[in-house]
Amino acid sequence: AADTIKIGVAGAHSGDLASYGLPSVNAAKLVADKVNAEGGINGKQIELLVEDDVCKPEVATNTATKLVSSGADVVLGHICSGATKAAMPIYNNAGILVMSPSATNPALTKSGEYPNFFRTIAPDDAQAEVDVEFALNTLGYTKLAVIHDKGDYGKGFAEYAKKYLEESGKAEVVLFEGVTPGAVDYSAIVQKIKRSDAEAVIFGGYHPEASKIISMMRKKRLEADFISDDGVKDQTFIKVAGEDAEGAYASGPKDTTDNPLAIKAVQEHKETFDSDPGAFFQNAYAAMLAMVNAIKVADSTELDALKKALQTEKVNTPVGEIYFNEQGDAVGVGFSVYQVQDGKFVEM
Amino acid sequence: MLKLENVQAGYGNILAIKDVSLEVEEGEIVTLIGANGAGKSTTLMTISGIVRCRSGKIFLGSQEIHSKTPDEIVKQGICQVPEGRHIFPMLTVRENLDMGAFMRKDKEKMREDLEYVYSLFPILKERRNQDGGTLSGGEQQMLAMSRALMARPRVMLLDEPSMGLAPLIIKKIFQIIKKINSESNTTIFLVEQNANQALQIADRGYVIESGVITMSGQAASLLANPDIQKAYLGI
Amino acid sequence: MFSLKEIQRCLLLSLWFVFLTFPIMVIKVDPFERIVHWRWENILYVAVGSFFLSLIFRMLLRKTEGGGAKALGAVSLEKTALITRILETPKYRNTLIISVLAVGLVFPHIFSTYQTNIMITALMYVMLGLGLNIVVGLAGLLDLGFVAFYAVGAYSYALLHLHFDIGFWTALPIGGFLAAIFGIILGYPVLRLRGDYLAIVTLGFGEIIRLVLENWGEFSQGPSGISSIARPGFFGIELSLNSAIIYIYYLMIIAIIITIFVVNRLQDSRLGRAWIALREDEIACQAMGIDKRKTKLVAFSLGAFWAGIVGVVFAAKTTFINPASFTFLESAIILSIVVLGGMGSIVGVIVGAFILILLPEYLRALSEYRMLVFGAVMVLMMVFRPQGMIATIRKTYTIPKDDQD
Amino acid sequence: MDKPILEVAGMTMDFGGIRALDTLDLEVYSGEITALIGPNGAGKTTFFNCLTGIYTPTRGEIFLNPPGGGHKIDLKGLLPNKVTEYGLARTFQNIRLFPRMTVLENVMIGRHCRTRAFIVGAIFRGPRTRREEKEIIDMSYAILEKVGLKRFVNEYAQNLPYGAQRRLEIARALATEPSLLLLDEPAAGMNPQETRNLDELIRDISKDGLAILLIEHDMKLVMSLSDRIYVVDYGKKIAEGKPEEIRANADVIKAYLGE
Amino acid sequence: MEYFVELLFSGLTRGAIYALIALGYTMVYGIIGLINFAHGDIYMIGAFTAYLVATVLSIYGFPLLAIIVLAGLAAAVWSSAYGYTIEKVAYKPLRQAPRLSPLISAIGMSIFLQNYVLLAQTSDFLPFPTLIPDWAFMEPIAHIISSTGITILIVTTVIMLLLTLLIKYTRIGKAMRATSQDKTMAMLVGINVNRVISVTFIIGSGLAAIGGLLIATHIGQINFYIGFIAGIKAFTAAVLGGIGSIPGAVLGSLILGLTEAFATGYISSDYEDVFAFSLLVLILIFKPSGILGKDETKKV
Ligand SMILES: Nc1ncnc2c1ncn2[C@@H]1O[C@H](COP(=O)(O)OP(=O)(O)OP(=O)(O)O)[C@@H](O)[C@H]1O
Ligand SMILES: Nc1ncnc2c1ncn2[C@@H]1O[C@H](COP(=O)(O)OP(=O)(O)OP(=O)(O)O)[C@@H](O)[C@H]1O
Ligand SMILES: [Mg+2]
Ligand SMILES: [Mg+2]
Repeated sequence: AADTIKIGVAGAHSGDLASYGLPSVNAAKLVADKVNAEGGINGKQIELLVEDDVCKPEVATNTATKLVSSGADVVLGHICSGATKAAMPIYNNAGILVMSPSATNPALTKSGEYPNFFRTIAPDDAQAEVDVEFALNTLGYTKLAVIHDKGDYGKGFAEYAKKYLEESGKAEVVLFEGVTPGAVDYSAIVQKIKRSDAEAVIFGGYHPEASKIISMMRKKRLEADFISDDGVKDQTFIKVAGEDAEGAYASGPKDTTDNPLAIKAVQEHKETFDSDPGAFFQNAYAAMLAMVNAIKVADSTELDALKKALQTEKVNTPVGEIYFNEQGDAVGVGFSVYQVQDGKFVEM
Repeated sequence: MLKLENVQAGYGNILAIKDVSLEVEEGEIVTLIGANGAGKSTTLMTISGIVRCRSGKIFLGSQEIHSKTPDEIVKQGICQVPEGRHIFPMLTVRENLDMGAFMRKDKEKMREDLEYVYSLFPILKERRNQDGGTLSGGEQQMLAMSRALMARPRVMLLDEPSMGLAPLIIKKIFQIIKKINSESNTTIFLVEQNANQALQIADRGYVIESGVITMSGQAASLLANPDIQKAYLGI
Repeated sequence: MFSLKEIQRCLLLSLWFVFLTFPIMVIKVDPFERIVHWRWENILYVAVGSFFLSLIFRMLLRKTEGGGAKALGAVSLEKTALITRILETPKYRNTLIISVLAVGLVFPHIFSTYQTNIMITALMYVMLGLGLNIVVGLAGLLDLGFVAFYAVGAYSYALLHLHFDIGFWTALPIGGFLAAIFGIILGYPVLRLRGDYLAIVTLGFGEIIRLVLENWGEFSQGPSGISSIARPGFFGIELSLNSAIIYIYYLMIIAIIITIFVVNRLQDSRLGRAWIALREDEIACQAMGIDKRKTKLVAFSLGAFWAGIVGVVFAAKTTFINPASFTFLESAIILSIVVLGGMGSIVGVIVGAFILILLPEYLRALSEYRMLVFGAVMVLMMVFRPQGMIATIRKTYTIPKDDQD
Repeated sequence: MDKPILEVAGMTMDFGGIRALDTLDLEVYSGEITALIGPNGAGKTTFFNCLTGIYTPTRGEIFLNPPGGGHKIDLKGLLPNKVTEYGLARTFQNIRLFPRMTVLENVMIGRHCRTRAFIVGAIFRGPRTRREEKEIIDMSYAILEKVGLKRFVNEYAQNLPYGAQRRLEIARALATEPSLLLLDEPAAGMNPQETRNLDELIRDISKDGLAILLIEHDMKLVMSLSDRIYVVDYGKKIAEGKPEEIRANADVIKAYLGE
Repeated sequence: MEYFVELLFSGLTRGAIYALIALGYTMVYGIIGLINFAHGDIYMIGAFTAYLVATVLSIYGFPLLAIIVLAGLAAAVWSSAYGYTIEKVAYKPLRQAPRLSPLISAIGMSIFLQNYVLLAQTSDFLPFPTLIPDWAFMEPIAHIISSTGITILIVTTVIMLLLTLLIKYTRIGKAMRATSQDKTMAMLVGINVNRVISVTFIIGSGLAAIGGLLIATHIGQINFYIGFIAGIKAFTAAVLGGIGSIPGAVLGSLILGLTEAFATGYISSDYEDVFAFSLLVLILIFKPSGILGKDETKKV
């Protein structure tokens, strides 16, 4: 459509992963409303097309074709790497730019198979690097256990963590295992961690398992440190694990508390949806801003123009002032490690 | 005692009994004879409320029972020895007998009755701890009969109680029927292929053909009736 | 149309539902701020909603109840729904088939790629359903792990393509046969299990396959899956995405036609009869000289074969697969397709697949209520059509008229 | 007299404590009708189950002499379907039809072990398969005609009246072209009229020269039909001989017939 | 050695948890031969009810004991109510239907219940209040088994014993067994089959609720999806032990739990479920009707 810019928003909006997908929808709405209020992009209004993919590859292809059929110009999404990979070829074929707030699988950018893919979140390897670096150099641990939730996101992260730990030569990985998400009891694996004499646990996955494990660790009087990814850096983690969460570390986008844009974003969210934003909200918000800016600069939604704009133009976003490299990863997204201190994530 | 008025019943869209009216007086032995598929079992199942009575009325004494549920009907004192025995396969013989007396509270009398049926069928006593499902056909038939006896019903519906039994036992079964009828004045409604013997002990009889009562009368007169002799007595 | 008594019962019912849903619907707590929201308004919605629903429910039930045997199951040949009657009279049947086929052929040209795409998914499930129908519908073997064979098919293509760059057409039969072999390997030891024990073992097997794919990264690339799998080749010509989708669509149409043909033939063959008999009474079957184990194995592996084939297509269509697509829920859905459509009925399976696969897509309109409605529909359909949407049509044989004994 | 088609020697069957069969010897000859009678629980049905491979006897031999000649076959411990292929067919005391298949289909199943068509045949349905299929239908239909169930051909088996079901079981067994037919209380639940028809039916079946082993409690039928009678009690053979001998036998009268 | 003991108790805890759900499964299956897939979700609803009631009460400052009692009661009452209603709505109309129809109805019901809770409450994980405090006297072995763990073990054992007695000796128990074997005949001896079935569902669901309460306390969090996962495991356990048998359900659960714990402890938790299911397959191959399951003795 010539008179409006159609932005697809795809991700898990129902099912058990909904809580990771819905915040992006809110972010998209906020940005779109703001831009439209200011007269749109070069006079064109933004129209959002929100589609659910339940984080399942086969559904994602349907979602993608639906978006393409209904003429989306660019897409914010998808949420899960698997779904994203399944959907990309369809967007690629239609020459549509896709920017994900949360798909962290490195291959998405590094393999070069997805030229039209961009993301505002650091890939697994980058995150793992930060965590490992922190565990080794800041905390100076030498024996670590790496645990993951067998999931797309968690296992990817964990494998890189293991890789870097071993390469560093400074520490040994005393345990590398996956836990079954949703299991009714984690005492066995905790006993095993205990037995491995790990000084710290690096966990790859989301907060539900994280809080179960850390609680069980404390129940079993296991005081080893707990270091994790930004799937865990979520208020819910602290709230569910409560006392036990104290002292746990989690990596995430560079501190957003003093970034004016971030503060504003959260503010808007509170006003519009009277609740705190959820997982990946900031990344989604940033992605929207980046895409909007690119469209404005390129004054078109044609892929190459957009890519050029994204790679050259710096944008100010909640996650920092960013632009994108050849592969599509955001440059300038600071990453840092937080610790839970009396109920809050505090940047280290 | 038991009274059916123009009863209709069936399965799915098959009408198995189209128009059945009959009456059983208190303390009577009445038999229902008919060819295979005539609707005898269906009649009994309808009285017991297992098969829904689609139209017509069924009375026990003065009250209507055709809209009652099977368990309510049993509570009224109507009890059936169903076709095909329906032994609880994984309950022991003893437990099967207890189930027969499910409605009863009088523990003492129950123990007596248990001894009584054991005395009637010693084999059952022998096998009291064997699973009902593993009994031989005839043993199961005896068990089914005994289970019904355990209920001490006012009205007893018997569907081919002699099926699969050895000649000696068949004699015995008919003796028993007569006995409980005369001793404890139990009303008996008897369905038999073995029409000859049935009519021997019965007071009255009905003939059912493809779902309709076609003839009725005193047992003796039915025995004498040439058509019946030809059709059902194999004479 | 409603007696006062019925109205009363419905009122009581809605009261009951108000009570039932009270904690979940009314109370909502914010454990962190320690605030309780009492959502009293919901009581009203529940009350009114359940009242009218129960009215409708009664009305419909009254229809279906039309006097059935209470304790003894009754079946009869005359009992036929309209659809079944249409299908039984050749004249109507043919016209129906022709028109369905016609629609099927022009479909991708009148509808959007999206429509075509979900239609392909539906068609894939039709095939899965027909495959499982052999196992469950005909042979009466309850298989809750059918998705395992689907996965075997999908991964055999994905891996063959990844490591040896083997193309779709070569992989198609391989995938099918591998799945069939898995079927035999599993079936051989467990097929002597009775009904639901078999069910749970197959369920376990399905899970095992998934878990292995998930954890054995070296082999299957684990949860991050296998990407950029080639779409089916078209005489070496590179197809654009849209035409590729349309191409796959037609492939599926052909595949379906073949499947229907085969299943149909199997159904009223010596083998098919043996399956059905086996479902009815195993001991009698053996006494009739049927080799129980062999017959079951054949059914099991044939079903698996089909699942394998569809698996390959699946991999080729999505071009990316990971274990997330092969959960128990998939098996459950496929089974539902078979039962809900009408056990052992080909048309039934087709109808079932279209309902259960297209429904969630078209329910997107309801956004978050999508799956809620989906679940409810499944229950209602079973309640109102316990035999399934379409009753099986057993082949009847014509007899020379003159003789009536 | 030529050699028996079935020779059973020292057949014994134990169920936990219970000895259902106790060193039973028995022989059946082609063209003859042999009856096996005895009190309830004597072990008759168990005997059938042992013959047909549903149970494996604790002890004893079972040999079949194929009527066409050839050396004898040891049936002990074979699977039921094998036994049937060798030419033993049975009916069940508690009817075991395929309830939700039509009458004709029930009989067609009987032809299974005498026909070959398999997957490929089923799918491509070549001339051989078609011929076979036609043969199955025709033959099944003929058998139904013989047992007088023609009018039920397309009726579901479960909807048949009891007596008809019993006859359907016989028809189904006949379809397997047995050389020895085992009937377990075929007359149970039939009225005298029907029993008489059954009598004729069994007679003209045996005219076709196959052997019949009959379990029955209806003495009228047994006495009129059988050439030889075995009487068992508590799993033991207590008498053997011609009907009139048996009728006269004191033990049999005491244990079974009664006055 | 200590490690072994620790794993042993982890396994027992896990097993006991499965058992709490498996018991309900087995009862329902025993009576109408239905794999009640909605059972796991009834357990979930039990947990949610307990969660809501407990949190509300604690916000209004009730004492812990009162909270436990009331929450437990509420959970039991409502779960039973759900169980009862579900049977009436989704299964009773299907008594005469083909064997698989109720199964599908159950799957649909399961999907429905999950999304019902998801919509009426939330998709997020919620912190479940710790209802069972860590007792002082447990401190020395707290690293081996938690107070909650012990409680679960004890409760499970007690329930198992009670149920066994109920089934074997009480009138209703006899009625249940009769109903499960031959409904027609059960009616003919005067059993109200519908009531017996309802009672079974009520008891089964009540148990699920107790389970929900204890397990949620143990895990410390709940969401709408917990029922499904636990449900499958519990059902597996029930079958393993011989479905329909009360002690079987518990035995099967314990075996399953121990297998998983030791697999995790000595091999790898990556494959814990693989081991669990492989064990199932193996046992069933050698014991086709489960460990304590009685094979149907239908005489030929
Ligand atoms: N479960 C059933 N479903 C459908 N039709 C049935 C069913 N049971 C019986 N019928 C039909 O109902 C009719 C009457 O059957 P019923 O069993 O009452 O006859 P019957 O007089 O008892 O015969 P029998 O002497 O063989 O017991 C028969 O035509 C039979 O086909
Ligand atoms: N599986 C089993 N377990 C235990 N006992 C059994 C089993 N099967 C049969 N029996 C017993 O073996 C004996 C013989 O049973 P069988 O069925 O052969 O008797 P039958 O001669 O056929 O009697 P009927 O004439 O009543 O059919 C019976 O006492 C029966 O209780
Ligand atoms: Mg009858
Ligand atoms: Mg017998």
